[in-house]
Amino acid sequence: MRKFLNDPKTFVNEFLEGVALASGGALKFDPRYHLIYRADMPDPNKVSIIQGSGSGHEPAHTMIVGRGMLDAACPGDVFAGPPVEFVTETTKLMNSPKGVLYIVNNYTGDRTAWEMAKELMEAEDYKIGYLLVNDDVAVKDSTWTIGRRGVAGNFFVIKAVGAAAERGAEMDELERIGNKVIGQVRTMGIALSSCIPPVRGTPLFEIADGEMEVGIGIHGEPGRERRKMGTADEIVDIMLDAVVPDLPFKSGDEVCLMINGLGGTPISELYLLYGIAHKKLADKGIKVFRSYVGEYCTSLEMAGSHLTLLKVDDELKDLLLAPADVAYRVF
Amino acid sequence: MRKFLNDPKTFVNEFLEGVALASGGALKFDPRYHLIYRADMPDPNKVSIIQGSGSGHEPAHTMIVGRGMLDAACPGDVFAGPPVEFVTETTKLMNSPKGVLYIVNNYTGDRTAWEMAKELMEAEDYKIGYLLVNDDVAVKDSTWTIGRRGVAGNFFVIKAVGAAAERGAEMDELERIGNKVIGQVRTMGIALSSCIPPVRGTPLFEIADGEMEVGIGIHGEPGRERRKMGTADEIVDIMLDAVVPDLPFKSGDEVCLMINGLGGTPISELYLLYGIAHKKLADKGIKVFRSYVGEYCTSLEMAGSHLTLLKVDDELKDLLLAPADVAYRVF
Amino acid sequence: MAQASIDDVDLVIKTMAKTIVDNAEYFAHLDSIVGDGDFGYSLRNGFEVVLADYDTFDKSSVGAILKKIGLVISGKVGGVSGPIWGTAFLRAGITAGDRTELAPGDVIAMLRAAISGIMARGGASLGEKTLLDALVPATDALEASISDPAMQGDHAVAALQRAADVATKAAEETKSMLAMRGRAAYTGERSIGSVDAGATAVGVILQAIASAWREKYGEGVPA
Amino acid sequence: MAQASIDDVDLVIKTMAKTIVDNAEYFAHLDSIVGDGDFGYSLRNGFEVVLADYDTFDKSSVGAILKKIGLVISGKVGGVSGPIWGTAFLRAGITAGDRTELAPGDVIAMLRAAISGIMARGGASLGEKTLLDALVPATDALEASISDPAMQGDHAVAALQRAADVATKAAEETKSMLAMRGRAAYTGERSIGSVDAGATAVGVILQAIASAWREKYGEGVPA
Ligand SMILES: Nc1ncnc2c1ncn2[C@@H]1O[C@H](COP(=O)(O)OP(=O)(O)O)[C@@H](O)[C@H]1O
Ligand SMILES: Nc1ncnc2c1ncn2[C@@H]1O[C@H](COP(=O)(O)OP(=O)(O)O)[C@@H](O)[C@H]1O
Ligand SMILES: [Mg+2]
Ligand SMILES: [Mg+2]
Ligand SMILES: [Mg+2]
Ligand SMILES: [Mg+2]
Repeated sequence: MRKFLNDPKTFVNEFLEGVALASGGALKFDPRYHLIYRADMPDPNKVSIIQGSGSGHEPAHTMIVGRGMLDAACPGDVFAGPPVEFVTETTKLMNSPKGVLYIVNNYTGDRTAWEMAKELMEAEDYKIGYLLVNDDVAVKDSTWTIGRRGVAGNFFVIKAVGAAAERGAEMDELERIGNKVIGQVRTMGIALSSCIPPVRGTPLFEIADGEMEVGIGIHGEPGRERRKMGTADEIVDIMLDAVVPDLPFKSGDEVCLMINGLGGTPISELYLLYGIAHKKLADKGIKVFRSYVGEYCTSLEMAGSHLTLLKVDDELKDLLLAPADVAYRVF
Repeated sequence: MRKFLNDPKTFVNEFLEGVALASGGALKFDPRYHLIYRADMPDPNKVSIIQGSGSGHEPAHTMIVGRGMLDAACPGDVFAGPPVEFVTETTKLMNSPKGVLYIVNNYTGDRTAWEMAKELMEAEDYKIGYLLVNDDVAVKDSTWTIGRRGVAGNFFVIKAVGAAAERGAEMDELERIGNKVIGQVRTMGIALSSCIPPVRGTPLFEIADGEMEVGIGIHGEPGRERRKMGTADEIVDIMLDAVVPDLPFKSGDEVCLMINGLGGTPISELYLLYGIAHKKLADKGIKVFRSYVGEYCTSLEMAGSHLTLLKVDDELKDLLLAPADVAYRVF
Repeated sequence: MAQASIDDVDLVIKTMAKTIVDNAEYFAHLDSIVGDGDFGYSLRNGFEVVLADYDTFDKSSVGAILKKIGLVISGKVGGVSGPIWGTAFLRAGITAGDRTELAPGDVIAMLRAAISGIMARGGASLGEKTLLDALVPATDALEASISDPAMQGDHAVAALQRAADVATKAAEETKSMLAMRGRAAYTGERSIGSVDAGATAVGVILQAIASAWREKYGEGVPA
Repeated sequence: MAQASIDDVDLVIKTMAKTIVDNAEYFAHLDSIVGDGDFGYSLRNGFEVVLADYDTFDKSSVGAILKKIGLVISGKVGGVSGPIWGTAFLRAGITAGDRTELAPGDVIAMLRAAISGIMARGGASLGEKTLLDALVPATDALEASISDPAMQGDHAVAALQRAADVATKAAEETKSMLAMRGRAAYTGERSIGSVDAGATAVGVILQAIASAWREKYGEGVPA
């Protein structure tokens, strides 16, 4: 298997231990619950913010624990939401009189775990807030699916809410801000290759050279359509045509433009996509307030990219630019 | 080809344009010389620092142009050092009365270009400084090779020298600091897959599943040895056994520990390697001052990693922690 | 039909847990065709603990055993399967209460409680290509056998086999269904043509239980 | 042997540039076996410009033409090849100076200047698996032909062909050499067994020049 691994079964805990060791004491680690948390939390004057989806999406979510972002993350195994016990134990550890805010990505597995945990914790008089992220326009809302998936847009929800929490905002204020971001963020993804879950050891599916998967999920779920590989220009058109009319984003809007890498695409290609998208948005009268190019929410070593647009106003701009410190950093 | 591309021939300029557009005006771009430079430079009170190796190693070097790092980068095509003209034009544009410092990675192609440019510019009375980075212990120094390659350790040279330059240090001071870092930094790499240069469209070589290339270069050059794939523990041992005795790093030393991803390895695996290396160093009495986990110097989408150790003292610690702003960022 | 004892519950639980652990890769493979390939592995995380700790569980009643299993599963299993299988065991356990012997009607009531728990937790109905599409017809078959004099052999060996066969066949029939739940649902039309991993697992587990039961109690009266 | 004119220089340069552009993928492929696979593409970047702009170059002397080419190549070609090939043209151009006709001895002197320029720039010697291992024996052969009465046909058609054949054979013989320069050197022992890309390119280019020469001047006196 093409992986740096000792044992697939201990993969998640081994990399989480690395995250904690790399933090120089800022983060702590509890292997029983795949739990990474800020050593300086909980703080009675701050709502605690926690998350835990499947592993395999790093740096989401365990590497964005830190000041101004998450207070703790308790992921499940690769591509599986966390067991309920992980969530309840994390909640107890991070409990604050101002409450604990769950930021949940919209997948059946994640939702059932976090909603069960919410019921259980509320029954014990914990104060729990709840945000559901669902930015992926590749999935059409319908009465019978659980609806849009939460993908790269999750970063912006955490960034905005995390900044406000750091300033002492109350739970209802955080839920308002979070839902504002969720209401204004949209994503569309395209994959050029599959990925290899460690326990499996082989690619989850195959994309032939010369083909691409349009509307890919971040768990290796096939997307909505297999198409002939396009040029970068054509691909950006596909992504913008899915994202822009959906909100819709309109001439005069200011946006954050994220080109998220799925893990196996070089950052040079991401910047190439960025440049094309930036110019096409300018042609539509949509102005980029700030760029986000790199890996935010991956699918192991999948080659591919998500394009995410977030419409911003003064409140969100201020929160997005507020300082934050997480494990995932350059310097 | 599994790439986001319009035309392989315009690949470098297209992604560089993206870098400039993403910078919100902080960076400018000149397609004639693959040139990315700080819009606020040159500054007569600051030595200008420039670099340009082959492309394909992003974020090195074009995405680490910015305050406290490089003032300009003028890479060649993928895996080819820049033509001399790129270097001379960049030097003219960035000229400062305090001089222009070249930070060069030790490859024949890079050296010949930068040394020819240095001669040419000095003949025109420009003040040129020169640093040669050669941290890769996989290559044994000898009378007949050009010697060790410059790889991930380059980041630390730029970081330290960039911070000092920002504070107004003179050229000889910068050369002293740079050579101090170069004298104390060592790297060893292992690859699990090949990479696909855009002009070529197919992998440069093959590594069978179950094998690994020990001592890999960052241009797809094969390493010194093909071995049976090892566990993460075994791989860290191979890397530490090459790096630690080389300086040597000794009990009581404080170090920066970098686990650099070569492009196709998920950051979760890099943190897994980090955790193992951190603990093994602790066993040897070597203390990690700061961690650097992620992509610093890649080889397109190659799966693999470099382990880099830099021995630090108070002077270097201070320079490494100084603020810097580059295109490659999270927030 | 005789009563089932705590001993019988032990057999069923251990057989089920062992079957899940042994088939983890197979189930995960099925889930990888249009899902995300974690199903078998997730389930194994929980049932490995059940197997390892089973002897330490409170065995004072059927309800105590099943509720404990429900807690372990929802505590240890991630993805959609933890909450769904956990809820199923919890509800069955609550229905069994402090009984130490189960009449055939009790077993049916417990299965019905598990099914409505799954439906409440995951929001799925029949025909949406989930494990319900094997579990519900198997339960119907078991209930029918109970009131069928031809199936009244000792210890319901034939009735159990019949239920397992119905599950296996029903699982096979999920092939033609469009996935409407779980991650497989994202693939839309492309989910048609492959069996549902959860439904197949139900079939495989019931077959294993039917075999173990036959081994313990011998052949039943043929139908 | 006749003198070579500016017209002849035009033919040689254009043939060389066209051969490099046409064989870029082949040369890059050779470089990818133990090098980094950029050699042909890098060289093409420069010779494409030579081809496109050749008609605008100052043709007042052989030296002017070659120095201009040297500037274009070292300006536009990256990797080790830009400085090395650029230096070769510069040094040959300096040696040619303002001549407009070249005697055979002038050509040899220019090639020798190019060779020592390459050696100075890249630090390589013979036998280190570089383009020198084809260029030097080819130059030796050409020099020998010049003083060999049997080769004194019109316009040195046979002499040139002989030099090209020597280069081709010498390139083939780089197979058994250990690479000691350029990126291929990093592979150590593993560089043995494949030909050097640069040496092969020299052979291919000289063969193309010999053919073009024969087309222009007809068969020479057979050896
Ligand atoms: N909402 C649901 N209700 C009932 N069963 C479901 C539901 N969603 C999925 N399933 C069943 O669970 C199986 C997949 O489980 P698992 O892989 O753990 O879930 P996930 O979709 O989170 O990866 C499916 O094959 C299906 O039988
Ligand atoms: N130091 C040197 N001196 C002379 N020729 C060299 C040297 N290094 C490499 N070469 C020649 O250049 C060719 C490779 O060129 P190129 O691919 O552009 O260089 P790089 O090694 O920088 O990728 C080799 O095949 C060899 O013939
Ligand atoms: Mg899953
Ligand atoms: Mg090269
Ligand atoms: Mg699944
Ligand atoms: Mg090369």
